Order: sequence, then structure tokens, then C-alpha cells
Amino acid sequence: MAIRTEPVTVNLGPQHPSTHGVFRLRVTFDGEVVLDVEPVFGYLHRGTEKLAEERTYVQVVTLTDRLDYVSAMTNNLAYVRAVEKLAGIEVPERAKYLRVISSELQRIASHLIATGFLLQELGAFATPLMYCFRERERILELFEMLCGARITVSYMRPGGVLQDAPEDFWPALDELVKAMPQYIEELEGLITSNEIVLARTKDVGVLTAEKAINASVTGPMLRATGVQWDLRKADPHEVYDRVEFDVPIGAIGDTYDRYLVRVQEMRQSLRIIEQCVKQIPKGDIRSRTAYFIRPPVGDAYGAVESPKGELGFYLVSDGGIAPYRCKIRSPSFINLTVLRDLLAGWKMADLIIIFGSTDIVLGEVDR
Amino acid sequence: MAKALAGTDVARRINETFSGVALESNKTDVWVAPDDLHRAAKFLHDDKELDCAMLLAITAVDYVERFELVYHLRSMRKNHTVVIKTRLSGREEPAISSVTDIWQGADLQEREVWDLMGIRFEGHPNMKRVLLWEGFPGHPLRRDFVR
Amino acid sequence: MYGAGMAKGLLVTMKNFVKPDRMFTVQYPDRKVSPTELAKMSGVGVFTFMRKNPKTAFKAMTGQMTVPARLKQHPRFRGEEFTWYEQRCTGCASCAKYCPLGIIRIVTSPSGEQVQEGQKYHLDVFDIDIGRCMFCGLCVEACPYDALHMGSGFEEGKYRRKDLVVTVDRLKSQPKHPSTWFRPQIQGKEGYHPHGEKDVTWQEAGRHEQPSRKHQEEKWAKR
Amino acid sequence: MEGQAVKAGFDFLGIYGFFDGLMPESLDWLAFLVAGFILAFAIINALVVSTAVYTWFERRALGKFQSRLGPNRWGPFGLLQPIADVVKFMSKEDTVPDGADRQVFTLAPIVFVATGFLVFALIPLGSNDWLSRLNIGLVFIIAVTSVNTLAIFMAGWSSRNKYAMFGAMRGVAMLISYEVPMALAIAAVALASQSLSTYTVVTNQEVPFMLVMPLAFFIFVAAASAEMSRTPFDLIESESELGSGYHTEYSGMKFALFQLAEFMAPIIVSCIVATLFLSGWRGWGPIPGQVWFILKALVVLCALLWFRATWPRLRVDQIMEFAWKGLFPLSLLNLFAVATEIQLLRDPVTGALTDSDMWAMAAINWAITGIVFLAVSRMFARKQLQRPLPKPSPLANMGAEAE
Repeated sequence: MAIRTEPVTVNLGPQHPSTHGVFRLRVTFDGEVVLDVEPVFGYLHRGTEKLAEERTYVQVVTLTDRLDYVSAMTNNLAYVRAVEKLAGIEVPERAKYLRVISSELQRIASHLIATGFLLQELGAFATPLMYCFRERERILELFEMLCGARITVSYMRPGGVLQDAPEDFWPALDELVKAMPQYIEELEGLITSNEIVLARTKDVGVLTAEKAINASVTGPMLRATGVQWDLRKADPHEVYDRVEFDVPIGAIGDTYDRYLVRVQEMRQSLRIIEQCVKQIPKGDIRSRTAYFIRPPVGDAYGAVESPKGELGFYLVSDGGIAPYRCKIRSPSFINLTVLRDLLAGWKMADLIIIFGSTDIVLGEVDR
Repeated sequence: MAKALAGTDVARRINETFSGVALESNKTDVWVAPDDLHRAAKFLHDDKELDCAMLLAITAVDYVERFELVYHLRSMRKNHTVVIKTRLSGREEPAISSVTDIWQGADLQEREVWDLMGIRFEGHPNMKRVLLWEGFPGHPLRRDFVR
Repeated sequence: MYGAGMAKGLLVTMKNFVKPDRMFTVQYPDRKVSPTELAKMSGVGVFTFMRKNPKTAFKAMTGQMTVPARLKQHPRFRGEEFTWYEQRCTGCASCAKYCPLGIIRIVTSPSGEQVQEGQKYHLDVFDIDIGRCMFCGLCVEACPYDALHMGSGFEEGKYRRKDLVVTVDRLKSQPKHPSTWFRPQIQGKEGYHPHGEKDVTWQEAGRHEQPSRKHQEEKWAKR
Repeated sequence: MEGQAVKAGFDFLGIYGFFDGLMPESLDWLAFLVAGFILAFAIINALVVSTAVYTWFERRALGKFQSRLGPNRWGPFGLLQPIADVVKFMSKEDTVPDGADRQVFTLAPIVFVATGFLVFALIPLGSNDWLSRLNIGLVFIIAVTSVNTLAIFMAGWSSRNKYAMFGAMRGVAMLISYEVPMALAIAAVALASQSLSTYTVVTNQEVPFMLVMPLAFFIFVAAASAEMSRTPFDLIESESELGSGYHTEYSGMKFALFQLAEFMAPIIVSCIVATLFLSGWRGWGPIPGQVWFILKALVVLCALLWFRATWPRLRVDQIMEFAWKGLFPLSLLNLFAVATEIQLLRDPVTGALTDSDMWAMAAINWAITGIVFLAVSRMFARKQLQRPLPKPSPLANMGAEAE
């Protein structure tokens, strides 16, 4: 006897424990199996691009903090890079190093969050999440030393950084760089070889390299598919061409690979910081720029490798004190393109972890 | 170091295959007519030398008398970037052909452009608003949008 | 070996269980203290302390003793209330201009006073609406005379929106404990911390020496 | 509770005898009733209070595991936290969703809690402190724990919520599957102790059955943690997927009842494990049996807590696979091995098993367990732990310079 079944449509979200904010997945289930997914978002849309048109070039820095609110430093960096390209501003050496140090710290913090929440979604009762937050806390303390804020840093300015690091910053940074590898080791001990994690994440949500490139996927998600592409190497900005680091890649592009790539990137970031601390010269931290920057008429696209992928700012200037158009190429938003292809056919529990492994931040998706 | 291909070179290459498609060019950008955009995009994607495998971003800029669409393209194998632009006239629902069949990555971005700028992409499988709700009056990123 | 990974995970959690020295909970506004800690605070041995004040020691042992605790912050922390020096302010309204949100309201009238450089205006209104403020600090960065500083408080919760506006009277009267954010001259001061009792005078808060007449004339001539 | 010296302990007969002595003979039934009520009252309250303490303990211990503090504000070390929780639950609005089946919706938490209390009646806390010496105790435990399934299904179905439905459906599938290996593991215990009564299981348990039948112990603990839906088997209420599963729509006291039953489950399971596999109240030296029992139960409780704090959750199909392809064959193998050993080792006339027989069984069973473990680990390890080495894809070349 054939039992008649009918698909069930469930709204996962906007208030669901594992949607990373206000995000809605309209999912059609056949039993536990996902038939169709439609992401619905925009709940956090604040019109950053429109707001930027009415702010001066420096004031927009504060808006970029609020895009990807777990990695404000890289947002600042991407924006000020675009402005510097547009207006032709030179940056002092010391500022470049400070920028790299702070954005690599931010990358570690962001990847810690991604890993912690992935494990939370796997059902590990908050323990890995708490460990991740514990380590992130130390990084945020460093940010507080650097610029007086922990999340919304507003640290970088066109032409340099806001202010030099205080004296007690350097010993604290050394301590962190020394202690961090063993924390990452500990985190890996809890997760990497755990058979339950392997059973849940291995071969789940496989993304192929061709598909990823065609769908403009960037960041750890792209690297997990085996494509060795990192903007820090491909188009070295700041001082990335003066430091040595590897670009970790995954083997097959499944959820486990995405996790592994993130963990290995944390190690590489520590390597970069270590070398930067050795190399950093004394000197200015900010070149003299007018407070109201008036770039020449034209456009510029500046991008950096943010923890989520390629974060780009496309600025159009009409010669005034505010950008005529400020387009944000947000990696979280564009990585969502493949969501439907990734999720269809998997089970409900897989849906949650695949979605978690894409590591989106709603502030950046909705802008 | 990634290289931004000179617009004139790219324009020359495009015109060698489809003559007259690239209207004008300067050091960085190439302008094509909106009707030829799809052809040019397909060529840029398929050509072995240009090899633009990834569509980085689609931006619409509102210059009041016209809209300008900016396509940032990137070759992963050759490590260079190409910028092509096209000008659209008319403020009442200007339309252009979609490039989703060439790059899947255009999917959400074209929806976003439609949502915020009001440029319709013909041939897009799911041309709906993405950030704002259906029934939102107007397209907020336009310069003449009034709350 | 199958199961080894799971066992490794168990060891990691057990290590954290038996060695809670990396506990990162911050207790606020007060925290529980143990008798040992209390004894250390009063500067005597644990047993002496227990013998002297058995009642407190017992309370501490049963986990009922609390001492006030303030969050550990760097002196650079950008806090909620602002520190403002009337003597340094000329009423130029740079802060209001640079505020991305436009939440600083300034009304000035000519005063005829000359404090440092150029003419000084009298401030009739200087309202900072911290209910909408995002503490980016651009106003402080913009202030040419180092008159406005960030504070380091974070306990400005109010029941009404209009109470969140920091008025000029409050700015005048509140203790001057500026954050050292973007103010290297305060940061360089030995042992200064915004949480301390010591006020910073308006002379100390400024970066600039008193400019000479000649210097000013040169500067103006350039414009 | 009284020590062993008192002839009739704190059990039904003792209380009944006491009241029977007070009353005239025609009021026998009243004495019966009063004794029953007193017992029921005592057991329910003892269990509720210990659950309350356990919630505090679990939250503090989980806090330690996660390197944070856990509740420490209300009362010494936060001990009064459960009271605060209950007050909060009671002051919350008791909502019933629109379109829910009101009767079933109200009944579900009651059924859910009642099963836990029923099981506890059979646990002998000491050689004299038992509340019911039912001669089919093991069968009763299996039967009553399956009523759980019904309660979960009632809650999920009547809520008229899709998440609750998902939780309930998962719950029914999983609980029914795990009852099979659990029952088979209990059957092995019954064979070895040659009794179905929980009391006799302990008295006949000269050697703790955990040592005699490690495989059965493992199966029982795994199945039981699935039955009470704790990690790694907590997919019924997996909060990252389903909100909170079958009790998504519950609030106020009804939700508190679910919480009570949920936190009660580990206590009951650890008591059952202590009884069936750790030789209950038996111990050495001057320490009274009750203390031994509580200690053993506490050890099991802490181990379950430790697992919960560490491991993530399995997927629904993996859990079902684990039940039917893993635990079920293992429990059959275990039952077969134990039955064969008993047939070979027991006294041919009386059928009794001596201590040395038990130790012999233990040796054989440990060997079997080791072989099975190695075989299974070989089988899975090859499949799971090997991954291809990452190879850079030819689709990208970061070092390339455009010509």
C-alpha cells in the first residue's frame, strides 16, 4: 500500500536559533528531506549604500563597522582602500603594518565565531562555542587597547589608522600570539577528529570548484573546494607581499573542509601577525589628509580578503565631499547564491549545518 | 599582483570578434551598448585569453539622466580584472538582458539591482525584490527617491 | 582507532573542568568573593581573618559575600558620557559638523572673550543626544582645541529618551575623567586612569601650547 | 530513611503495618490508602526536590565545563536558583495555541511526568528501602518507559506546530527503535540474575554486572541516553534545528512539567543503571548501602553530564542506523553469549551461579567486547577517517601575472 505523503513548508526563521540573526529560509520538506529552499532576507536592511551617499568619506568608516559586525576591522580596511585608490592617498608604512595586524586579529576572531556556531548547530551543547568566545574575548580586549572599542572599532581612516597602539598593546599581543596556537590545538582536539563531527559533516553539502567560481563564491567557501585563491596573495595589498603565509585549501568542498580551512587560516593569521610584529617600523601612522576629502571625479574598486570572502567597495566620486555612489560587494550576500543548490536533497539537520558553514552575517547580507 | 586589464585592449579584443560592440573605452573601462551586453559578457567568459570566470559585482549607478551598469569581472587563471560598463537611458523601468545564464553569481546581484535601482533584467529566472518587501513603493537607491 | 577522537574531546572538556583558571565570566556590578580573597584584601592571613571576623568568613564560605566590581577597561575605552572643557571650547561647532548622525546641537552667541586662538563664542546650548550616539568618536577627533573628550562610563541607562540628552549644564558640572582615546597627551600622563579619582584640568587636557601672537599671525596669513 | 537495623524499613509494608496497628480492623482499607498516599507523596517530593537540586548541579557543572560560572547569584552558590525558576514558570502565562487540541495538549505533560515517577517506585535504594518489590519489575520498567513515546507524540501532535510535529515524529521513531536494544540488554541482566524483580537483581548481583557484561552495559547506557534524548541523541528537541521540538508551544507550568521530566530522566536512568549494572546498594565497609547507591548513581549522572557537555548531536538517520545496525545486533550477540555462558557454567541441579562462574563470564564477555570493538572500529575507521589530500584546483592561479 502506498502511503500518500505531502510536502510540508516550514519557515525556518526569522527567529530561529540557528539562522545567525534575522534570516528566513522557506523550506519545503518531504519528511526530513529538503525539497526546495528559498532564502528570504532583508530584515536588517538599513540602506547603508544610501546612507553613505550623504556622509563624508571619513564618516562612512563608521557605517562600515556595522556591515559585518563580527569583523569590523576588515570592513574598515576594504573601505579605506577604496577611498585611497580613488583619491590617490599614500599610507605610511607603520599604518600599513598596524592595519594588517588588526585585520588578521579580526580574521581569527571571525573564524572563531564561525567555528563555534557551526559546532553549536551540530548540537554540541555550547561548549565549543564558549571556548571560541573565550579566545575571541582576548582579541577584543586588544581591540579595546587599540581603539577604545571592541566591536564597532572605526579604527582605520583614509591615509592610515586613527592612532598608534599604546605601549601595553605590544606585550599583550605577544602573549596572545604565543598562547593562541595551543588554544586552537585544544579546539581542534575537541572537534577535528571527533567521529560524530566527521559523521555529520563529511561529504555533506559538497560544492564543486566550477560551480563555486561560476556563482562568485569567495573566501573560505571557495578555498574549501580546492581553489587556491586568496586576495592577500593574488593582489597583495598593504604589506601582505612582505610576509610569508600559506593559503590552506580543502580537498572536496564539503562542510568539514570549510571548517578545516577556517581553522588552518587562523594559524596562518598568527604567522602573519608574528612576522608583522618583527617587521613593523617606527614612524607616522597617518598621512596628512584633509578632513573633507575631495577625490577627483572617477570611480575605484577596492577589495580585501575579509574573513567571509572578497569584500569590495566600489566608489564613484563626483568631486564632492561625499561619495556619489558607494556599492558594497558583500561576500556573505553573494555566497548565498549557491545556497539553494547546496541544500536541496539533504536532511533537515544537514540543512542547518550547511547553512552554518557558509558563515554569513546578516548585517552584511542585508546591509 | 593582479592586473587591471586596460579597457582599450579589451575593447579591441571584443571588436575583433564582434565588431562595433565595444562603443568606447579608456584606460580602465569598456563601454558596450545595452543590447550587446549579453554577447560581450559571453565572449569575455568564454574567450581563452580573457577568461573572465568570475563575476565580482554588478553595480548600478544613477546619473539622473542615465543609469550606468558596471560589471566587475575577474579571471582566476590569469589573475586580472576587467570592467565593462553600459549606459541605460530612461527612468521608467529600464531593462537589460540578464547574465545569469553565463554566471550564476549574477542571480542575487541582479535582483538587488532591480530592488534598489529599478533596472529590470530580462531572462532572469526569479526577478523579485530581495532586500525590501514586495510592494515597496519605488527604488530607494535612485537619486530622485523620496521617502 | 574509532572513538579516539571522541575520547580526546572528553579529555579536553575535563581539562577545562578541573582547571577553571581560564574562566572568563565577568561578574558585574559585584562579584562573589572567597574568604581567602577577603583575607588578602584586608592584608592578613586566612586563619587570622577567620578568627577575627568569623561572621564575614562564614558568609564568604557559603558564597554570600560580594564586593563591588568594576569592569576591567583600557583607559582608551570609548565610553558614554563626554568630558568637555568650557575653557578650551570656542564654539566652532566642528564636532556638530563631523558627527555622522548629526546629534550634537550647538547654539552660540558672541561673547567677546579670547581664551586661546581666535574668537570664542558663548555656548547657549550644547546638547549631545547619546540615545542615538554610536560613540564613533569623530566629534572628539574633529575638535581642534581638544575641548571635547570621550568618557569611559557605560551606565547611562535611562527610562526616558529625553533624559539621554547630555546638556551643557551636565557637561560643565560632571567630574572631568576623560578617556585617553585620541588624546596622547593624557595617555602619556603617569598612572592616569579614567576610573580613578583624579580630575584632568583643562591645561592638561590640551595638546597645544599657548600659541604666540606671531605664530597665529603666520597661520592666519597663510589662509 | 531508616538504617538496616530496623526490621521493616521505609517501605510499604512498614507504613501499612504502622497504620494498621493504630486503626481498628474494619478500617484496613483506610490504612492501606493512607500508607499508599504517604508513600506516593514521599517519593514524588523526594524526586522533585532532587530534580531541582540536579538542575542546579547540571547548570553549575556545565558552566565549569564551558569555563564560565553558571548560576551563582540566588542563595549560597546559586542553590536557590531552581526556586527562582519555578516562580518564574508559575508567573508566566499559560498559553494554548489557536487550533491546538486542548485536552491532549494539557494531558501530555502530565503523562510525561507520571511515567518517571512510576519507574522510580521500583528502585531499591537500600536492602530494606524499597517502595515496591514487584516481581516483574524489569518488564514494568520497559513498559512504563515506552509510555514516554505516547506523551511526546501527544505533545507534538496536539500543538499544531510544524516544529513540534517534526520533533514528535522523530521522537516516536527513535524511542521505539531504542526500546529494542534496551529491552534486550535488560533481558541479559534478567538472565544473569535469574530474576525479573529489581530487588532480586541486586541481591543476586555478587559481581557488578557492568564487569560481567560490559557490552550490555554499553548498550543500555547508549539506549537509555537516547530514551531520555540527551546528546548525542537529543534530536527530539534539537534546539538548533527545531527550536525546541515537541514542546515548542508550551509555556508556563506545562513547560515546567516537561522540564521537570527532562531533568528527572537522567536521575532515573542513573538509578536504573546503578541498580541493574552497578550492584545497587551493595558495597563494602561501614558505609551504609543507601550512600553506596547514591554514590553509584551520581557517578553515572556525572558521566552522562560529561558526554552532554562534549559531544555534538547525530543526525536522525545516523541515530536510527546506530540503533538497528549497531546496537540491535550487538545486543543480540550479547544475549546469545550470556545465555550460552550461563547454560554452560551454571550448577546443573539448582541452576545457581557462583562468584567464580560470574568472573569466568566476565572474562569471556570482556574478550568478546574487545573483539567486537576492534572489528567495528576497523570497519568504520577506514571509511570515515580517511580523506583525500587537498590538491590545488587548476581553475585558479594566484601567482599569475597578466601579460
